[in-house]
Formats: sequence, C-alpha cells, structure tokens
Amino acid sequence: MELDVRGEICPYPMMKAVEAMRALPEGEYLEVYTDHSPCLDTIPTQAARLGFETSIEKIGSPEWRITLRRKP
Amino acid sequence: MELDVRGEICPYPMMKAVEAMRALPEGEYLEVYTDHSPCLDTIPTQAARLGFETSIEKIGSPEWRITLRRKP
Amino acid sequence: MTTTTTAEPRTGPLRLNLQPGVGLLVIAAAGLVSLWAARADSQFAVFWLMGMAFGFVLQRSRFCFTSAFRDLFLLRDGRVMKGVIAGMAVATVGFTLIMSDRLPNSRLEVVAPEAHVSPLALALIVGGLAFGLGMVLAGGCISGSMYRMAEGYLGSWVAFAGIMTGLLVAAHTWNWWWRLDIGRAPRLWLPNIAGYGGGVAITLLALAGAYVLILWWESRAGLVIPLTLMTHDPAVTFGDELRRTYRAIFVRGWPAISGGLALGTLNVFLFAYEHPWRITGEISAWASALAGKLNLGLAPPPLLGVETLAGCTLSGAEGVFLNHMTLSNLGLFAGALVAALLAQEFKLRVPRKPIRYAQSLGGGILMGYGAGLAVGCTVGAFFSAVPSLAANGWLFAAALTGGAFLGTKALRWLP
Amino acid sequence: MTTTTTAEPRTGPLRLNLQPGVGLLVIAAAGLVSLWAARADSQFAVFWLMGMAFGFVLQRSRFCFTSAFRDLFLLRDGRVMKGVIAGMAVATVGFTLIMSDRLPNSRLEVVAPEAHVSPLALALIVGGLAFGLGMVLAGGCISGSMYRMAEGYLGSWVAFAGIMTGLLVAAHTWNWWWRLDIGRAPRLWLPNIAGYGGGVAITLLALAGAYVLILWWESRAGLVIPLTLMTHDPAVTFGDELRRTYRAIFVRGWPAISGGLALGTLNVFLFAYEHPWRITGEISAWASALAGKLNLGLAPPPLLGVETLAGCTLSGAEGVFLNHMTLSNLGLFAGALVAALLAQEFKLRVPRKPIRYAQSLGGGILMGYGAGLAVGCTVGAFFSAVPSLAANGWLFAAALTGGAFLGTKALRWLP
Repeated sequence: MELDVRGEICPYPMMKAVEAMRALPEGEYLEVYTDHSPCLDTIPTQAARLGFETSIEKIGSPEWRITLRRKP
Repeated sequence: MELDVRGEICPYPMMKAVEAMRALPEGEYLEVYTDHSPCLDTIPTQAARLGFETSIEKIGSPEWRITLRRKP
Repeated sequence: MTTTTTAEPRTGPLRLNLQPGVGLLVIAAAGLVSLWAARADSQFAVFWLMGMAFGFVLQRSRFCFTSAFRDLFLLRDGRVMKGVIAGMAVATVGFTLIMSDRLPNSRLEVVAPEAHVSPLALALIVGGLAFGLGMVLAGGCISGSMYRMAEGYLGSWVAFAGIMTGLLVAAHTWNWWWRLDIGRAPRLWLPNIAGYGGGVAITLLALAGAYVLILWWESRAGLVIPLTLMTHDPAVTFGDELRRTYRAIFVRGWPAISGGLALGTLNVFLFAYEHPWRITGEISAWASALAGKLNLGLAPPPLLGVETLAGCTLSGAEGVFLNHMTLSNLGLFAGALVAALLAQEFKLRVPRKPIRYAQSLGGGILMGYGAGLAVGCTVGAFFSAVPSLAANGWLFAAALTGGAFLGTKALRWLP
Repeated sequence: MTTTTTAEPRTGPLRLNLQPGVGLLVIAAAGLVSLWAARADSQFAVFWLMGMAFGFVLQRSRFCFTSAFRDLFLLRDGRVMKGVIAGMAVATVGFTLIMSDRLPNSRLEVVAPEAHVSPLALALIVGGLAFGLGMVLAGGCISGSMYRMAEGYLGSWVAFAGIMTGLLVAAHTWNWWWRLDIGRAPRLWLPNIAGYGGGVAITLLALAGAYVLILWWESRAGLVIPLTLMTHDPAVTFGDELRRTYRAIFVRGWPAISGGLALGTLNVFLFAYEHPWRITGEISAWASALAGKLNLGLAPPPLLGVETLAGCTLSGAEGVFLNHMTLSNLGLFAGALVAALLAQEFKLRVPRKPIRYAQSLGGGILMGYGAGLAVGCTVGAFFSAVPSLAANGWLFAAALTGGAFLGTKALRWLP
C-alpha cells in the first residue's frame, strides 16, 4: 500500500501513517512518501510500538520513502 | 594469560595491555585486571586496532576484568 | 553490551543537487550582512549571528515546541519535551548565575534586569490556551513557523501572516486586558521569596519531576522511546571520518536532546551578552508599524503598562522597526535557510487540501493573540521564563498543555 | 542503518556496596557547607557549588587533560583532545559575548577584565615543557590529580605535594624570571588587533583546524577512533527507563566529548558570574601560606608584577588562605568524591612499584614549577586562555604538546 503525504506538515504525516498501519491487511506492507523530515524520527517510533519495522530511503531533496513491514 | 595492573595509574594499564596483546601466543587470550576506569575506554580501542575483541566484566567496586581475544 | 540502530536513510540515485552551493552563497551574504551590521552598531552584528545560530540549531534538530506538547497526547512521545526540559535545566543554572551577578541581593522587591517575569494574570492562562490550540492547528509555534518558512513551507508563511494579525488584534485589546486583569495581577519571581539558591533548587527539582513524569507517561504506551543519540560505524580512513563528521553536523538531523541543550546554552550566552532569547515583541512591532504605514486607522493606541514589563511586550504604533531584535529574528530565518540548504532539505511545500490554509491562518491568529496576552510565545514566555525563575513560565506551560490537548481533539475532527 | 556497541561492563556477583549511601551522606554534608558558605559570603556558596559541578563532570567523564596530550603520541588516540577542543569552542563563543559586554570597544589597548591574557614569554614555553613532561610522569595534570585524589589514588596525593612544592619554588624564582623575561614580554589579545569578530573567527577556525588535524593523525594508525556516544536498548517499562537514566548519569562513564562540552559550558557560566575557571593561583596561596606558617624562612618574597596579570598568578607570603577560589578547589574534591561514590568507583589505590612515588613527586614538582611560570595549568593557562582569545593559550598548548612528547619518551625508559 502507498500513502503520499507530501506537502503535509506535522502531525499529519505521522497521524496518517499510524492510521494506515492500523488498517493494513496482513501480508501487505506500507510505503509512505513524505517531504517532512521530522517524520524520520516519529514514524519509526510509532512503528515500533505497533510492531512494524522501518526502513527509510532518500528519494529526492528532500523526499523520503519510508517502508513499514510487520515484524515476523 | 593474566595481567594484573591494579594500583597502576594512566598510562600503565593500557601500555602493559598493548604490550601483552602484541606478545600473546596464538590461541591464547588475555585477561587484564584493573581498578583504573579510563582503561574501559582506551583498551577496547587499542584492542580493535590490534585485531582483538574486548569484553568487560565488573568484578569489584571498582575492579574490572577485561578479556581480550583475537578476532577470528 | 547494548546496541541500537539509527534511522540514517539509505540514499537512492540522486541528481546533482545545487542546494549546498546556494547554501554557501547564503553564508557569504550573511557574512556581508554581519560586516554591515557591525558598522551600524556592534549589537546588531551579535544579534544577527546569534539569531543565525538559533535558526541553524532549530532546523538541524527539527526542534518544534509544538510537537513537544502535542506529541505527548497524540503519540505519547516525550522525545522533544525531554529536549526542552534539558535545555531549560542548563539555562536555569546559567540564568541564575547571570541574574545573581547583576542583582546580588534577591530579597529586595525588585527583579533582576531583563528576567522574563510577568504577571500571573487570567490573560496568561487565556493566552496559553489560545496559543496551545493555535500552534497545534497551524502545525508549528512561532519559532517553528519561522524556521519552516525558511525551509519553504507555504503553510508557515500563511501562519506567520496570521501571527502578525493576531498580535495586532492583541495590541488593540491590550489596554482593556491591562485595566481589568494584567495590571492588577501579582508577579512571582522565586528568588524574591526563596533566594537564588532556593529558586534554582525548586526549578531544577520541578524540571526533574517533569522529566520523570514524561518517562512514566511514555511507558504507559507500552514502549519507552529511547533518547536517540548519534551512532555510527568505525571509520577506517581519514576521508571517511571527515565525511561522517560533516554529515553528522550538516546533513543528518540532530537528536532533540542535542537541540534542546544547544538552544539552552545559546540562550544563556545571549543573556550573558544582553537579555534572554525572545521573538514576539519584535514581530508585534513589525505588525504595528505596518498597520501604521497603511493609514487605515489600524494602528494600535499607546499601550498601558508595557514599560513595567520585561520580555516580549507588544508594541503600539510607536514601535521601532529596526533594532537589535529585528536582526535576531532575521538571523533566525537566515540560519535556518543555511541549515536547510546544506542538508538539501529546502523545498517549496504546497499543502494540497484547502482547509490547511484556513488552519494555518486561524492557528496563526490564535497564536498571535495568545502571545500578545501572555507577553511572549513558547520561547519568551516559556523557554526563557522558566529559567528566569519566574512562576509565570510554569503557569503558561500548564495553559499551553491544555491548549495543545484541545488542539489534538480538534485535529481528529478535521480531514 | 549503522550500529555500534558500547563497553558497558557485564556485572558479576557483587557484595552489598555502601558507596552510594556514603555518597548521599557527602551530598548532605556538601549541602550544609553551601548553607554555611552562603551565610559567610554569597560568592563562597556559588564557587563551592560550581567547584562541585566541575569535580563531578571531571570524574564522570574521566576527563584528563594529560591523556588528551599524551595519548596523541602514545596511542594515536585523540578522543579526549576532541572533547577538549569541543569544550573550548563552546567557551570561545560564550567568553567572547561576555567580554564584549564588559568591554564593548576591543580596539583600546586594554584587555577585557578577567580574561586570561598573559605575556608571551620564554617562561611560558619553559613552563609548558616542564608541565607537559611532569603531567605525563605523574599520570595526571593538576585538575586530574585533584579528582583522582578524591577517587582514592595515593599517587595523586604524592603528586599534589609535589605540585605545592613546585609552586613554592616557582614563587621563589618568580622575581628573577619577571626581571629577565616575563616583565618584558609582549601580550597578545586577539581582539586588540582583529576585533571581537576577528578574534572569535580566528580562534574557531584554528580549533576546527586542530580537530581535523587530529582526525588525520588518528587515521594514520589504521583505524579512526569513533566519537563514542551513549547507546542503549529500547526500554519497555517505566522502572527500566528510570534505572537506565540513573545509570547513564551516575554510574556509566560519560563520553569524553560530553565531558568537554559540559566543562566548556560550566566555564562560560563561571565567567558570566565572575571569572573563568582557574585552579593553581589558590594552590600557590596554600603553599606560600603554609611555608610562612612553618617559620623556616621558606616564605617567598613579595612578587613583582603579579598585580598586572589576570588569571592564576602566584602568591607571595601575603596570600589569603580562604577566599572564593579556596571554595572552588575544595568543591572540586567534594564533587569528584560524590561522583566516585555514587558510581562505586572509590578505592584506595596503592602503587606497588616504588618508582611510581618518585614519578608522582617529581612530576608534581615539574608541574607546579611549570604552572608558576606559565601563570596557570592546563585549566587556567590553556582551557580558559584559548577561549579568552589570548595568544598565550596557543603557545602554552604547543609547549605542553612538546612536553608530553618528551614524557612519552621518558615513560618507555621507566619500568
């Protein structure tokens, strides 16, 4: 699943990401696209609490793809 | 091999430990006994440079056993 | 043995990026401004450079007072608030030494010069609630909106227009509040009743208590958020190490705790030179001067009692446009712009949902009005007031917390 | 993603340890001393508490100026020197703001009050060489020996006796040095020739250059030493998190960079209150007063020119025994003792080889004599002089480096 929150400011990127993780069907993973750098600190923390693993890739200046997968 | 440098101040514990690591026969490991806490920072660094792994155990207040093994 | 991992992003294929080059040009231009400012007035140059330092640290550590309060409720995350507390603890020690140097006897019924002590008025609570609600709606407090303006967030520009409007409205209603409430309210500076030793001890214990409370609050969400500190692989070559040092300072975001400690230290330095860090007084002067220039009868009247207050007082029409604090605020933009460009984090960000503009404007107006009543924003009336050993810093913090709570409720209704 | 591991020791089976309990008793006693000091003179209480803070940070970060210089040669390890440089960079900014507040026009032929500016004399080079050699032989400089005395190192007590002896000898030869050399030597305070802006820019660039030089020097040994920062597992419960926070502050050693930054910040705070951190002037007063009490004709004569110098000047027989700096030095012992007890690191450590006592005594005498000639030790004539924008701080550092190099050669001859 993809979630594009580019252009959005705090707290929307993390709020939407948390909502999407909660609603994510089994077996799927979530890709969050953002240009808001504070997410790089907040999303991994919330992901850990929800049992997700985070990996972050820089895809632009400044844009990031945050991939969230359920921990096995 | 054992090296007891209790009572010694800087830089003797790290100097003696480095000398002992250099002279250590293959297959042996080195146990350094010290009561000088700065060693906990300096010995691991020099050990890494000489290709050794460090593990530290607190055995008294304040006394430590620093075990140095060649990296495989 | 313990381990932790950091969130340094893997970098995909990137096009050639001009931002660091533009950043160097901005640094050169900022150097020229310093030279000009040093000729005009040596204070101007110092405040310009200190403003740049504040802006640089804010951007690098993504330091946001709004998230410090809001994320307590929204995410049960106290990461930024811990940084705020650590910074205020450092500043408390430094401020106390400076104040006791300037006013050795604290038991007189006077307050150390430039300490941010203001009345414990109803207006402070109303202002804090409005500010807390407004900053959550706008996604940033005043300092936060300022460094985000420099990063290219269009919404923050709208919020800043709201802030100026709110400060102007506050100036128009100031005399009413002063007569009814602020002018009659007591002020409480801890050293007057407990000495410097007592004041500093009470403040540090209260900050330690707040820190522990946050740890407890976080733990109720099942996983405590670790205090993130930078980590890295052992480098092997000189080039690796240089690159890593550069990236740690200029590219990767700093942990919130480093940002808080740096801001607290800078705040002490600025007080040692002149007075604590403050922002809104000058923005109010800009708003009032602009209103006066427009000749539409919008200029506020002379304001009652502001000469008896220290800190971020509102300006009536008589406000001076260019003073040392103008340089400090402009420096904040310049420092944040330099930081954003060097980190390749500058981008024009345009909100896609129309309601975001309304939120930014409305939130800005609430913040401006609240900062007017409270004699300062999260910086002047909180981050500089608590270390001034002033009770109003704590009352404002409580009201901000309430306002931020209301804000998180409001956020859930909005799309 | 990067990972690193820390050297937190696994803890074996330990007997019940009384040290933290004794530490709490020392804290209570220190509180009583503060109250007594505050009654005698409010300055006394501030210097006592600031001294405790310096001692606490020194012990917690195992901060040793000797190892900063010595380990560059002995281990090609710049870990501590990086902390020293970071602390001086912070202090440079803070000191400059304070000095420019107290002396706005730096182009006059005067120096800001209390800045550690002293003559660029041959005695400064001789003093630095002697000090550098002595500190390596004794295994600690003056501040280092003082906090190790509190930790229970018998050798450091012997070194301290040597330091007092050396300072007394220096006081006896001072007038000769003054007439021949020190009294005629020029002083160079950077703001006199380059303004505050130029002075701070030169100093910060030089510190950055020194930092890069150290990275290069370390890299020649094949592996760069990572700047260690604290790391830890994510905690799950409130209790875990509280315990971890307590251990990070009070039990585990702090990284050298944290220690350097904390000492630099404290130094700015002390200057904002009164003057920079200094140690040896007071020890010289103790030595001279003690010599006078003994009535053996050992008391030094009145010293020439000391009233024209700022910083850690020697005392003749007229030295006052109890002043604010006495409290600062005693506080250093108390703070280090508290830190050592809470961390369970107090122990009476008795060197087994007789030669170590000779090294400590001889090294101490060299340090005392060197600090007398150089108007200060690694603290007053280096760590407080470089941020004072004084050229003598750099010259002393160069001489210390040379002395430390000689010391590492000497160490290899000794058993």
